[in-house]
Amino acid sequence: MTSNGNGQVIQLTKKDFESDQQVRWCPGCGDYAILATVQSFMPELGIPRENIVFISGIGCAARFPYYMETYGMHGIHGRAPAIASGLAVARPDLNVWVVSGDGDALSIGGNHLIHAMRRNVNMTILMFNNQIYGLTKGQYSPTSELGKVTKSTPFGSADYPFNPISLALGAEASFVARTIDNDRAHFTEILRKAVAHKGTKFIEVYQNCNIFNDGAFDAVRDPRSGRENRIYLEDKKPIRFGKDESKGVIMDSDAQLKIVDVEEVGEARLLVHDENAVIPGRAFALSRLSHSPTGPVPLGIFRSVERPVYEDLVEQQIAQAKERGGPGDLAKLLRQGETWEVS
Amino acid sequence: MTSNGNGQVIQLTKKDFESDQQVRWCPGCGDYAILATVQSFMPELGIPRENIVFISGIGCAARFPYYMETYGMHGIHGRAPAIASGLAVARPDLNVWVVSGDGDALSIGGNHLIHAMRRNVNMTILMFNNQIYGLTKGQYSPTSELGKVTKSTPFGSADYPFNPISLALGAEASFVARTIDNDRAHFTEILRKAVAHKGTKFIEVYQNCNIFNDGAFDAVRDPRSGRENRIYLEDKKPIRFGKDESKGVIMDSDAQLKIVDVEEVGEARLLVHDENAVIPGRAFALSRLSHSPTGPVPLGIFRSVERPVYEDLVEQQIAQAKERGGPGDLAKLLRQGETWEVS
Amino acid sequence: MAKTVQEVDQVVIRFAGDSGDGMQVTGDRFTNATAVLGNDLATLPDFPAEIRAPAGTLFGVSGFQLHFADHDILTPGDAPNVLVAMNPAALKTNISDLLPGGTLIVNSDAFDDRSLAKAEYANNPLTDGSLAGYEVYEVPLNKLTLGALEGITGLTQKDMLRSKNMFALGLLSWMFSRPTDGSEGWIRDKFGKSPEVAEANLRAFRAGIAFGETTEVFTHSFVIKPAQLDPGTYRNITGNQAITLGLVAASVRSGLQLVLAGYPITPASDVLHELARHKQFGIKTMQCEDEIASAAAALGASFAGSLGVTVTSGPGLDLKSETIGLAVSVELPLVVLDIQRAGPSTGMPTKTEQGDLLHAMFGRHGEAPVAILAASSPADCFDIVLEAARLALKYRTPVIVLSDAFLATGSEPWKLPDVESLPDLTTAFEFATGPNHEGEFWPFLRDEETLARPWAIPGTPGLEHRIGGIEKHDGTGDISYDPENHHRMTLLRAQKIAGISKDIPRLEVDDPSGSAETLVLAWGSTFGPVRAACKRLRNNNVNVAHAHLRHMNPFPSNLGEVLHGYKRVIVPENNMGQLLKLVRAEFLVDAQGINKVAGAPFKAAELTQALEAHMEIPR
Amino acid sequence: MAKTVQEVDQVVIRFAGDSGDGMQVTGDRFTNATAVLGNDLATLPDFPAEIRAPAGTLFGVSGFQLHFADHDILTPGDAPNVLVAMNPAALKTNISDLLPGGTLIVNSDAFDDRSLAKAEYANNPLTDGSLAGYEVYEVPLNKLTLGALEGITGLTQKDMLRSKNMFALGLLSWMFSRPTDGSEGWIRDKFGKSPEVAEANLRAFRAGIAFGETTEVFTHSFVIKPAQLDPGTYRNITGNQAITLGLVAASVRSGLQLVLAGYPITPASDVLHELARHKQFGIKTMQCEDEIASAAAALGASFAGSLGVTVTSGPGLDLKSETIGLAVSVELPLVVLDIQRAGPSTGMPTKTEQGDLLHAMFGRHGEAPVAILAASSPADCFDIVLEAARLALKYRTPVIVLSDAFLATGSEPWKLPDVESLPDLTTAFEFATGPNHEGEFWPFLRDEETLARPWAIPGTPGLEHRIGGIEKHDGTGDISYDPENHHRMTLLRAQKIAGISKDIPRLEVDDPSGSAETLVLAWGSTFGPVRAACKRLRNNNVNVAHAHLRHMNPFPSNLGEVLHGYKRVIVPENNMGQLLKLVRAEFLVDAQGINKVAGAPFKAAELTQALEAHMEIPR
Ligand SMILES: Cc1ncc(C[n+]2csc(CCOP(=O)(O)OP(=O)(O)O)c2C)c(N)n1
Ligand SMILES: Cc1ncc(C[n+]2csc(CCOP(=O)(O)OP(=O)(O)O)c2C)c(N)n1
Ligand code: SF4
Ligand code: SF4
Ligand SMILES: [Mg+2]
Ligand SMILES: [Mg+2]
Repeated sequence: MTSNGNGQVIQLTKKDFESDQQVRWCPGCGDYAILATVQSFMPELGIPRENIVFISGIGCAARFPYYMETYGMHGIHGRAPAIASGLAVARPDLNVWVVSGDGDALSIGGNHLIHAMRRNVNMTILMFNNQIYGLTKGQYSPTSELGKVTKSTPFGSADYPFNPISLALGAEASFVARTIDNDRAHFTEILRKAVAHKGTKFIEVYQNCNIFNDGAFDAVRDPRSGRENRIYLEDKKPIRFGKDESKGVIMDSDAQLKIVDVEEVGEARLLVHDENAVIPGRAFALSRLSHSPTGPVPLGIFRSVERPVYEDLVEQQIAQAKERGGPGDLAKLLRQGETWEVS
Repeated sequence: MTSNGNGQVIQLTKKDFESDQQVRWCPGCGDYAILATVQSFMPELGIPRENIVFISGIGCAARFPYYMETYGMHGIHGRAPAIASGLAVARPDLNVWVVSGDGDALSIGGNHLIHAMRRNVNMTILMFNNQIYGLTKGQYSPTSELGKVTKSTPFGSADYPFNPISLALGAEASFVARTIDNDRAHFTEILRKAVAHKGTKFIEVYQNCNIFNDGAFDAVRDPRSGRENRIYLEDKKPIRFGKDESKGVIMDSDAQLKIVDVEEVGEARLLVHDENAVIPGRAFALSRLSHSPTGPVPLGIFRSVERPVYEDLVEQQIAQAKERGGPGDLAKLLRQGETWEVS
Repeated sequence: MAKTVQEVDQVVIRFAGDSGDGMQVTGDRFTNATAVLGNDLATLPDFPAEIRAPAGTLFGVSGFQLHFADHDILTPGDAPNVLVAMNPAALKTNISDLLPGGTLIVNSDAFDDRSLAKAEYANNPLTDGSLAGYEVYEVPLNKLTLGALEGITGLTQKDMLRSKNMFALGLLSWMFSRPTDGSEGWIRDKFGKSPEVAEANLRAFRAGIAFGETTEVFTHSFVIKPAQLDPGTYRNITGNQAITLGLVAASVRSGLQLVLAGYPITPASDVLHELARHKQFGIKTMQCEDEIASAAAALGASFAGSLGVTVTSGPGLDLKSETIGLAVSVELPLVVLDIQRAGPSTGMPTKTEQGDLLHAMFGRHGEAPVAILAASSPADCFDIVLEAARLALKYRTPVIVLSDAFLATGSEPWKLPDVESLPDLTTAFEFATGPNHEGEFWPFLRDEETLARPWAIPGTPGLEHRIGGIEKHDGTGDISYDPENHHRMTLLRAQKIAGISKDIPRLEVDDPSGSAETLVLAWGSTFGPVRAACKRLRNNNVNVAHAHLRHMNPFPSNLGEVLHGYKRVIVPENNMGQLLKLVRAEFLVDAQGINKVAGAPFKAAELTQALEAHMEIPR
Repeated sequence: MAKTVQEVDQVVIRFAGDSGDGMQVTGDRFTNATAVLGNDLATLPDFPAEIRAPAGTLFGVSGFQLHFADHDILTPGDAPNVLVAMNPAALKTNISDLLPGGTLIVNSDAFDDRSLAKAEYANNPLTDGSLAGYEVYEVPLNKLTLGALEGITGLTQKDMLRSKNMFALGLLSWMFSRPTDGSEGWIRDKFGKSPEVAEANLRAFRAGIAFGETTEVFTHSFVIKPAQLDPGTYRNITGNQAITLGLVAASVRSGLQLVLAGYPITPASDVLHELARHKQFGIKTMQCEDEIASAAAALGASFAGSLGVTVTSGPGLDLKSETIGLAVSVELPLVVLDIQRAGPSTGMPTKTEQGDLLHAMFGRHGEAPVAILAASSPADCFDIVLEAARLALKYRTPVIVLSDAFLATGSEPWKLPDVESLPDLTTAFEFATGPNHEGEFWPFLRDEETLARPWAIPGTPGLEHRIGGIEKHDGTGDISYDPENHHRMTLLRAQKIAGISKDIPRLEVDDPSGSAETLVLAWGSTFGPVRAACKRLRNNNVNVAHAHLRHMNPFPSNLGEVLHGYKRVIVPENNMGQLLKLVRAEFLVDAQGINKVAGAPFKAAELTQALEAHMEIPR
């Protein structure tokens, strides 16, 4: 829905969110599916196009804004959350999105990301995790598995990767989710819930880079064989997955999670998912079920809690100041403090 | 212990680690106690002074290296973990320390900190958390409580603070601990365990800034009244604290921790602490027991797990390459690939 | 004994004491009382980097110098006539500056053996004859203060001694016939929450006055008549305060919301602190995680249609480079305030320097020109910020404003402007509202005159568009790797900034004789010392001209003409010759520099001497 | 039919196709075969920013140009004599460069309607007569390749078509009489792991040769005799390869461990990639979280006693500013490699520019001078890196090395140096081993000649000390806020860098006539085009001199003298006049610039023309 400039309201379609720019990703890149999902979802938002802004950094993922017929800025490497924070604080009326890659968001931009989440600035951050630097042609990223052989690490990388969900939870994020580029239904559902949440929404999207890291997520992404490994988290429901939902997740007394045969342990022992738990201990434990996706992987919303939104508090302080002292009077302000007259 | 340059070994004392520089903190600052504890601990390390390096950023805390009679660099704001990483990679034989404040480490330097921890570079990071910017005269920091009134936030801060322990755990730190500036015995014990651990050691030190944030940690720091709130974590032991150890910590089935009366629930139900748990779920839950310290606060080692150390892997790759191909031969390298002769 | 009152035309006083002695507050209060009296004045605070260095140490000494007069003055004074030293360390570090025969007031209670040792005095200077060349007043400030406070309950002796600076303030207020109402009111306000403390400070202040008036230690006091300033309402103002007010004014006069994003750094933090108080104006301030984020947030705010501002000092400017480059490329307004301090690296954070001019000019990769302004006095910071906002809005460009520690913390009387007389910034820009090219919206179709591109802000239907740091097509703004287009865009970006020279005042030259052969060209905070030195030269019948730049990039259109009009051009700077490089390169004049990089402004005398040397004037 | 063989003295070939067509590989292979044959050569790859743009699009075209000759050549050629176009998009974007009458080889199979539409061709250029001015060879590359590969099992048709670039390579190899052994060997090596793919590529390659030899399409082939190069062993080398080898050599020749910390960025990443392979030399490479961290890590390594190096391009240099400033202040060796690309901001990442010179000079707050070097050809990158290491080690200073995208990816034959003849860097430094001042160790007591401070590394007993970015006392290195000391230290830091001019070669001028009145002063990658343009002018009997700078800061000691020896000085640069500003400021010569900022090097012809215009030579 949007106004057409003449005050009339028009129902928008996916097409309305396609910009006139030619899409420049490699054929077969997972980014195409993401773009299609987001563009298709947009009309549902019910927000006029002109009130939507996409901000990005640099990387293949970061080309995203160019393809969205909304306002957008393709910023500099890693700084999108900071640019978007300023935008959101200036204009809380806008619907703000950040699109970033694993390198952009977690390597050079790691600090802005964790601070945005801590502040709880109202924006939706889509992080396309392909566990590689795509645009610069295939160096390992902070999510690449230890020992990864890439252009910059011909003998294997020596550093242990981040788990983006753990990091987000450790950084106080109020909304944390994970989905897959090619799972449109699930992705759309996550987007729906994200936009309904006020604050920073961090969404990790497993994205296949078929050129430099093809198949990194096959264990869970493969439309056929991967299904078994998808642990779809559903709020307030016992965590089950696999063929006929035959597998489940339980928690030991020491806060370790285990994957079990539901029949063996009985449904009653299964961990019941709760997105809204104030303390993110369980969400964190869930995030540790998998690091790099080689087996069962939780997908969905790990955490969704209400917390004051940074720019709302900023607005409140302004409103209060105006209420207390009236709107600013420049002449009065200049005269504040001790003055004297010369005649 | 150190060599005196003539090959003789000398037993060092605290005095040997005091540099000739006048200490320039405000009278009453918690940093003095920290300096004394660290200087006293140093001889125990058994490492010659010349093999010890302290690296810092900028801030009151960051003045620390000047006072240590070791090698040292007072770097630039936020970058100490990065400088120290280069140093440690270049010289794994050195004993590397980073000293940082909450602003230095978590605000401008947040990214370097989390990446150092992820990589598991072998160094001990002391983060003096006074929940304020001291050197720049009293602005709120990323650990200041929400709503804090400071110079830069006259109407109260609008952003939710980090929990440094949660953040470190979310960033894959292999050793995470917390202590208090004025609790010398505990602090020394933590140092002892930290240096025995190989990898990145993150130690949060509650430090009183008596000028700009006096009493921030009184709930736990006060030598008298604070004692009751100190939950000293002891490895493999049930978590008890308070007067006569009458209180304890249990974990609910939903991974939430609760403080209980030990008599009421019985000792058997108490959570048993395990520093070495591979999966940091429980450690994370423990970190959530307190955010800003207003009540009971866990102190001690949250996590201590073995993981490959970045620079060790780097050395290994070099050793392997030399083994496979012999030491580098420059003339041969230049001639690699297709060459031709002109005569 | 009736005391005499002596009239003098100007005085330079320096208060010096421990960081904990409250010297900055004392200086501030004295300054305000002086300002209210109508003297012209200039101040120079000088404090250590340490927050509260251990008491009595040499590096913990904090000073505040004030120059006031019955006439127009330009600098905080080269050397004090009156030095107030609260302890031996303060005496040791300051006595060499006191003019021969000058007045020295010391707190004699502070000259115990321990304090003398801390100040590295082998002998007590009060008794060893080393102060013979001065008029020394030994005042037992501790005893007198404690005496005055006798009977106040609820305060420890240590608390009471905290008021001794107010005793000193009282004494000096008497000595220089300063009004006392303002200070009394201020004490009551400041300590309103703890009545005993307020009472203690009040009593100490009054006791100081009484001590001067009644004891026989002092035989006379002084008056300094008000200066002949322009009629109007005045207040005393520091550079950082002026910047803050300028930002509020820019918001009011442009009708735009102002968003300032910063990260604390000395000496810039106060701008963030002060501005954060003005929420009534709808101004938003953000303390970000670092300087990169704060530049980025400010740019985000500008994209959103606000006036984005970021404030920092040298090390922070380094970090903002890449983001400023992005702002150059996306052509959005952005005001970057750089309060320079002594470098390189951490340098001397509380000390002044003009070291960032070339960094502001060239400190970005690629060809990324920006506009640069420099304030020339504390009060000028107000005007320069308004001008920065005007240029940023009109040309959709980053504007870097250079101030420095000297301006930031120094103060001078400021004639309050009439709000209506301030520049109307609403005429500097308008938001795009519709298509601008055959029914389409082209975000890089430029205004023919200013070469600025349209500013279309989110929320405007139909103008949805994308911008970014990749080179874009002149006009459509689409990504373009076309070689010719890149060349053209590079030229256009340069021309846009160069074109500003048509939109700024021509450079005025102060050349009263009209026949000077030497031009002194300067910029920024050297204004006062340079103007003062020129006056001194003229008083010695040496003709000399002074031109002072506020627009550093582009230069005023007549600068070349001005330079070529003189036989000799001298460029004094608190750096190694940065403006010098620029004018030599652009105008090929064999200008020569006078360079002082000592963390302190020029003194009028040393500058006069250096100018004389350059002009080959025999002394 | 016996085919004739024609001898020519030089050829410029351009291969152009889709990003996926393997044009870079084809060009590389052809280059190697040409190099081995002993021709002189220069190359210019030109690829899109997109990794693998959708097939057939105009922006997805990737090109590789090679200039080879039987004589000394200087540039990759202004315009091709031979264009190989693998699809309509490649034809469209390249045809305008082909010389009139030039040879055009197209893959006619690629000219179907869909591809024509993607390339925005309304009519098929192969049939609409628009190519009448060229010698056009339509080769059905797809069909021919598939035909040649018939019978190979395990490959899809798509896989097979991937070999068509090898068919083209074979054809061109025949056409220009290139040796084939090298390419065959390379194919076997490269595809060793999948024998079918190797077989397919080999067969396609041979089929290409056979096609040229046997079909009647081509009537003659060419030979180009070897060039008269200095005797020795040669290899072909790109600038980035030369940097990598230079770094290894610096480590070997200094005996120091080298630690390179970087963060990927085009066109600098390859240095990190390549160096990471040389672990046998004990070289450590780190991919850090960002550019700040990588500069910081390199500095940490230098503090530890290694040779710390960091590599980046413009946007990354912005971010390293603050850390370089710290290195200036703590006076430690640090080599910063900046492979410049077109700016500002993200600009055009794969395109060349010389936009960072002034940023390297001035891009730090405060007075923070560093040494700056610039490589003038791909092979010169090797020598310049060794020189950078020498200066960094000897003067304990950051040295910024400027290369650019043109040098980084372009290549030329390189005569392999004798390892023993390389500079001995062990004489450039020594680690401090004991006290240097009355039994104490003073970390800032300088060497009288170089003004370098001692380098005392952790692990050295008795020399424990602390350094940092706060101003320090000349000598002891203790923190110092003393005004005079700061002034002195600022001067010393400047003098140390300025003093390097005594330690570098004097500038040589190429002025064969000895009577030129015009000097062309240039730096960096413009060497080839400038030298070529000067040759052309001389061939037209115009006397002109060329001097090329490799030391950008400080300048060679005789630069002023050289400049003042000519009536006219012209400075061509791929920027808006950055060296121009520096020499005008320093030497007050009215030098004029020729500026091209189009993401591409000068063409010899356009530069010749521009020089003629400046020299007012009628055409
Ligand atoms: C300051 C800076 N440093 C480095 C780069 C080069 N660079 C561009 S994108 C990128 C990483 C891309 O990886 P990621 O964010 O994972 O995105 P992807 O391409 O994989 O989608 C890098 C290193 C840059 N543009 N700017
Ligand atoms: C690039 C840069 N930005 C800002 C500063 C100013 N600065 C110095 S220390 C500091 C924060 C200090 O806080 P913290 O790290 O908590 O240390 P503390 O003083 O509290 O011990 C800041 C903002 C700086 N020196 N450099
Ligand atoms: S390089 Fe990878 S991530 Fe980038 S566009 Fe190609 S497939 Fe997608
Ligand atoms: S400001 Fe606070 S942290 Fe800094 S030295 Fe003083 S008391 Fe300590
Ligand atoms: Mg990626
Ligand atoms: Mg702090």
